[in-house]
Amino acid sequence: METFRKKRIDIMVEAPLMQRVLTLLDEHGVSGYTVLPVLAGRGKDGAWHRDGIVGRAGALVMIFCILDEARVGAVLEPLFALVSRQIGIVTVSDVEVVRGAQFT
Amino acid sequence: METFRKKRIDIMVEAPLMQRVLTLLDEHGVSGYTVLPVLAGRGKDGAWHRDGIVGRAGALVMIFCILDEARVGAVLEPLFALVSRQIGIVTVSDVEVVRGAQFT
Amino acid sequence: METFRKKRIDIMVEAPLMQRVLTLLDEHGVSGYTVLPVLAGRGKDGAWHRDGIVGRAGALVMIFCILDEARVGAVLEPLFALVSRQIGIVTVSDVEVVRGAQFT
Amino acid sequence: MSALDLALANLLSPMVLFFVLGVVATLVRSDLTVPESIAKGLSLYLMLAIGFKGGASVAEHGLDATLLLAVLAGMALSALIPLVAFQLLQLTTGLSRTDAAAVAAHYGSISIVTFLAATQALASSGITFEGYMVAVAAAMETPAIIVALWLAKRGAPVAAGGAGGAAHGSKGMDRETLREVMFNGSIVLLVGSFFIGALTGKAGLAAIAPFIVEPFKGILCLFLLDMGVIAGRGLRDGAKHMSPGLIGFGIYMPLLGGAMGAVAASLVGLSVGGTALMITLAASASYIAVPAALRLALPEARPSIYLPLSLGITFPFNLTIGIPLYVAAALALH
Amino acid sequence: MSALDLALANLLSPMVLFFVLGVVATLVRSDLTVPESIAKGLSLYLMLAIGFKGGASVAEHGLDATLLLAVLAGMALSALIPLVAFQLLQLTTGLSRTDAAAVAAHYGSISIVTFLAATQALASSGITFEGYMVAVAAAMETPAIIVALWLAKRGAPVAAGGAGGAAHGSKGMDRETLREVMFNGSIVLLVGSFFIGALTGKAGLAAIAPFIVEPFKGILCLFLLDMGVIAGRGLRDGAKHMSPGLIGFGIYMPLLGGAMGAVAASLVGLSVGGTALMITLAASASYIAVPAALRLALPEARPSIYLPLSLGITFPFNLTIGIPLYVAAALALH
Amino acid sequence: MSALDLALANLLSPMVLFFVLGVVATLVRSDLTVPESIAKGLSLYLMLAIGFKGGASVAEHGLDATLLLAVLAGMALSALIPLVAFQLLQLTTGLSRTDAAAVAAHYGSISIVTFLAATQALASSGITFEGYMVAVAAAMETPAIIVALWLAKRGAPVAAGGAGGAAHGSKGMDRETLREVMFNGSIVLLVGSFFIGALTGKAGLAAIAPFIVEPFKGILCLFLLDMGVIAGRGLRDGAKHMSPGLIGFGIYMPLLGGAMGAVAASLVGLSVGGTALMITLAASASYIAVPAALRLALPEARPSIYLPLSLGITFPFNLTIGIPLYVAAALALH
Ligand SMILES: Nc1ncnc2c1ncn2[C@@H]1O[C@H](COP(=O)(O)O)[C@@H](O)[C@H]1O
Ligand SMILES: Nc1ncnc2c1ncn2[C@@H]1O[C@H](COP(=O)(O)O)[C@@H](O)[C@H]1O
Ligand SMILES: Nc1ncnc2c1ncn2[C@@H]1O[C@H](COP(=O)(O)O)[C@@H](O)[C@H]1O
Ligand code: NA
Ligand code: NA
Ligand code: NA
Repeated sequence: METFRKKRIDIMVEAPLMQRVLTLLDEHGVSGYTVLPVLAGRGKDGAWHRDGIVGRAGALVMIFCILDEARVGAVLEPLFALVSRQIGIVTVSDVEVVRGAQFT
Repeated sequence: METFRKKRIDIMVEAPLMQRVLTLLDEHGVSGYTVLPVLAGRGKDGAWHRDGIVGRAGALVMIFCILDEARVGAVLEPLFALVSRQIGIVTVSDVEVVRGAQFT
Repeated sequence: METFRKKRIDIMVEAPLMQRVLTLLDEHGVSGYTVLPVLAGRGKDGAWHRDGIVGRAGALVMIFCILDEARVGAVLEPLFALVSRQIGIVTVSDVEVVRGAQFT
Repeated sequence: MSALDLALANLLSPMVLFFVLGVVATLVRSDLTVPESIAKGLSLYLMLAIGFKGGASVAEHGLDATLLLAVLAGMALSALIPLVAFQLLQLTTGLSRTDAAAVAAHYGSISIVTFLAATQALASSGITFEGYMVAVAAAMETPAIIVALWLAKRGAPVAAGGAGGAAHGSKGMDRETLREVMFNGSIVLLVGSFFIGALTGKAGLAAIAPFIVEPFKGILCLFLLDMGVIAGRGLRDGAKHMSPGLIGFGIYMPLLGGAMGAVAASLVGLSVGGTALMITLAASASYIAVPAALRLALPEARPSIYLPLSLGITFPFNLTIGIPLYVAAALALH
Repeated sequence: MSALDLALANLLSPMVLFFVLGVVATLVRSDLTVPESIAKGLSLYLMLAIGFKGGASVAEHGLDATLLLAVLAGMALSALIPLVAFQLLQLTTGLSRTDAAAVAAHYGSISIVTFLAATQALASSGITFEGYMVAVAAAMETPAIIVALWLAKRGAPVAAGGAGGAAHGSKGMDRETLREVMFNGSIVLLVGSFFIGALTGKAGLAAIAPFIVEPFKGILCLFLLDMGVIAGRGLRDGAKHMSPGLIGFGIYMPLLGGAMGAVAASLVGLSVGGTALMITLAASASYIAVPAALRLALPEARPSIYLPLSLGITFPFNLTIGIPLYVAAALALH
Repeated sequence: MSALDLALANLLSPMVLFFVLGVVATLVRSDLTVPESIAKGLSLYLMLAIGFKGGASVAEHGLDATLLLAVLAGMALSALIPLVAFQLLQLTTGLSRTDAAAVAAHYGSISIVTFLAATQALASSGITFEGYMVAVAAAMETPAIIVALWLAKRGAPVAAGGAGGAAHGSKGMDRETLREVMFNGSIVLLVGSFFIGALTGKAGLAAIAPFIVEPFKGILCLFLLDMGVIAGRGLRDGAKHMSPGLIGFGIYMPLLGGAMGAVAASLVGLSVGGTALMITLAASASYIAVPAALRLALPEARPSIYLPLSLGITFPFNLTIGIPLYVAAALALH
């Protein structure tokens, strides 16, 4: 079955910042994104766990977006500007998709 | 430590369809699969968010399955036939596993 | 935008074992990790579903850790020794990160 | 009690006001939301409570001979309303055959929360009703779906199947999908609780009343807050998909369905309360069972059409204006 | 009240019927489930409520001299029952040493929900019991695990360690695992609430009774609905792993354990209610604390054996037939 | 009732004891936790209940002329306290300008749970209070944040913006962030419920009292258990970041803020109960609204400083020692 090479950007970001990131992705016209819940984690800023947390601060969410290799740079730049001073990480990896046209 | 090259199929699919997809994977004798919850997302069919949703319709889940490269095509064809008219996406990527025999 | 090649280790492990795995990762000085909730799955040991589960036994969590290629072996060995007799799987894949220095 | 009094009492009830709060919160883009699992837990509670109370009251007042008639009438309504709705949609909106059928299915089926709100309105006006109306509600969920799928398939073979079909090579609603619809969690809990209530009767009710009776109204308020948030989201996101014709349909269709419900109720000979509830059921539109079923059996139909219409237009209309109207109508008919 | 009356009253209680509903829903493959976090929330509630009430009643009736004796007797039972169970399993089933030890651990330890159901059965028969039985329940959780691990290791050195071992180079249940077992959330909340209840006594109970007393029965029903779903799943998925010998064990072992509990109770000199509860604790099998501990300390043991057996066979048996039997036995013994 | 009696009664209340249980459980590294969605559900309940009750009591006792004054006084406190706190932090701790401003914001804003605990303490001493104090609480959340951001920016331009800024090119707290802060879910629900309570008054309260009044204390206990777990975590993880100066601040700052609150209360002329609550609000430190806002508008400020301080030091201090002190002070002032 024919598949097409695309890129997947994974963004771990603080929950309060989520809406900002999604808006940014929208503004850059990505074809879509998905938000996954995150249970716990540890980074240079220490460990955290969602259990018991009431407010949004302190918890992180994971956003991934599949897009065309050509657009990665254009999205990564402002994205990084947005999250650079925040807690979180950004990774990029290769994926293949079945409906190539769907992901721009 | 020796590792073995395998493929990972990620399937974002509507919750009501989940059981169908898992049954299909079972029928094709994959060695296993995992279902992850999804919090929110946006695609060509618009945005959605799990919070507050009562029914299953509207929410998506993410299913991933690690299997042998040789079997990808055999699984992808019927899988795509099943989800093609549904909301959702399918991606394929490379992974290495430690217990090669475990994944067929 | 410059990115750096790193490795991503994904560990599906039984919830009761989670703390053990995280401690092990800490002991090996990884720069961080993330724990994702898992909804359901099937493997050689049968199927399970979180819904309704009260205790921790039976449910799995997914831990991923992004680290330098050079350290993968050193982490994988003891990690595998820890989970080998448990229910679960371990995979390794390629990712690119923006802040190379952050991940060791 | 005049229709106007009813309307005011209803509009100023905490229930409705919390629903409005939820809508407003969403429209001002507040992050007020009820976590999914809490919302699901609340709906489990509501199903359990309403089912059990219905059963217990049947146990107390004995099996009214009209029970069977009422159930059959309900099923007939559930099957007929989609036919009417489908015709109207084809005439008044540009919806595709498939989308029209999908929307029609929602209006044939029912919204249990609308039903709950109506029972509360009756209670606060001191009007009693047949306990088995819960069973009628359960019976009305499915027929509409079957009829609508048949409507969609007539002359639109491509619409056939979907995931169900693909998985089983059959057309339209295969047995597997039918099973899933009929045994969906809400229905099983509602009907199961009904039987448990009927079995354990007064004693059983007394034992768990502090859980399912006293706090019921308050918990319903919290649930309606959540419904308000979802309805608000439906309004916001769905607005762009909705033509005036469609919005109009979302308002006159419940009235039309309600009228059919009134006829059925008087044929069956229900009490004032029972009549009000039958009208409400006929007027209400599903947003849980039907969408889930259609995603399986009619994937081409667009959720972005039927969800906002049912959740964003018809549900709020019934909750605020419809219910007092239906109660007043029931009073007028007796 | 005859044993038969007790049995019927129990079988027709909403609690048991909701459990049955859960089982049935699963067997007809309905998607009725209670979200994980709701199930966890309900169990937190039950621990808090039962612990607090136990403590408050101790505060009211003063510290019965038999408290310490009862706790020691409970721990002895928890340690002895696995030895018996292990022998029986080796004789009557083909289970490996490791699996037999794992199963034995479950029957030595206890199921707090079974305990809860028994307290309700007593209440509805107007039988009182010693408040500190909650403390006995808590004390019975751990010893069985330690004994079972010792059984598994004797002559099966390879079974030693597991994750605990691997992580600490020690054998069997290392200190870390022991700590995790003894401080697992349920126990800490149960015991903590017990002390808070004992400290705040009547006044404290009065303050929170509308939360932990009145709605208790109803909330227990919802929880048992969930237990039914899980038990049904256990039955369905576990069936293929279960030999007749094993199924038999799941039914006669609680009776045997219960008998040992009866002896212990009369030695300690508990009241009728206390005796019934001691029998129930001895007869019940764990499905929360023990499985979690064994996954760490005895990973070779197969959950697909012990979970279905404890959840799918013994729990339903105790809930439906066992409890009235145990109450009847307690009455007969006094 | 002497201050000591108050203190003891408070320390031995189930509420406080469950909080302590949560702290202890965390310190012994038990896995006792309340699932996130349950915790969120409980906090929704608390907001709804406290808001509604406040509104209902306003409806009953009529709109006291001092309402507006009290709200203004509260906002003034919320704006002034950060200025004082900021100066003290700069003098007594080595915190960076940004971190100092961030911490200051927390102490200007309020903790609704501390407020709840105070209302319970008043209730158990039979002291009434102005229902609209809930509105005052809501009004005090935001001003502190704005002042603190202004403090952070003066002479520290780099601190400007953050995500908000980056996304909108503006400096400091852009309109979007301000909107998010003012319309955050808790506030909207609190204020919305207040209005609903005021609108529906006695009748509305009667309808949902079995949900929001009777079980309130018990549910608060469960919530405080969770707060204890989080506070314990804060203590454990935050310890390494905390200098004696900072810890001291976490204890004397509430006293100082409380004193300012006392002055404001007597200027406004509040009742004993109202005064106690005004002191409590001034003394309490936020850990929900403010942290979320600061992550957006002041990302350079370290959560590892302000969260443990507010949650691990000040909240427990207020809950255990502070509240009885504030009530005693209020009594002394009248
Ligand atoms: N480009 C994308 N990247 C990540 N997730 C996506 C993407 N497109 C769609 N999705 C996910 O798939 C769901 C359905 O997509 P669609 O069928 O395009 O509406 C969306 O709600 C997202 O959760
Ligand atoms: N090396 C890593 N691998 C996986 N997740 C990480 C890693 N580093 C950080 N994270 C995640 O990103 C969050 C914020 O990281 P940090 O900004 O370093 O505190 C952490 O809480 C983790 O959830
Ligand atoms: N091939 C696979 N692909 C994805 N997930 C898997 C696979 N095999 C196992 N898993 C996950 O790992 C868990 C334990 O697997 P096992 O140890 O084989 O029972 C399963 O419940 C699944 O969640
Ligand atoms: Na209808
Ligand atoms: Na036992
Ligand atoms: Na304050």
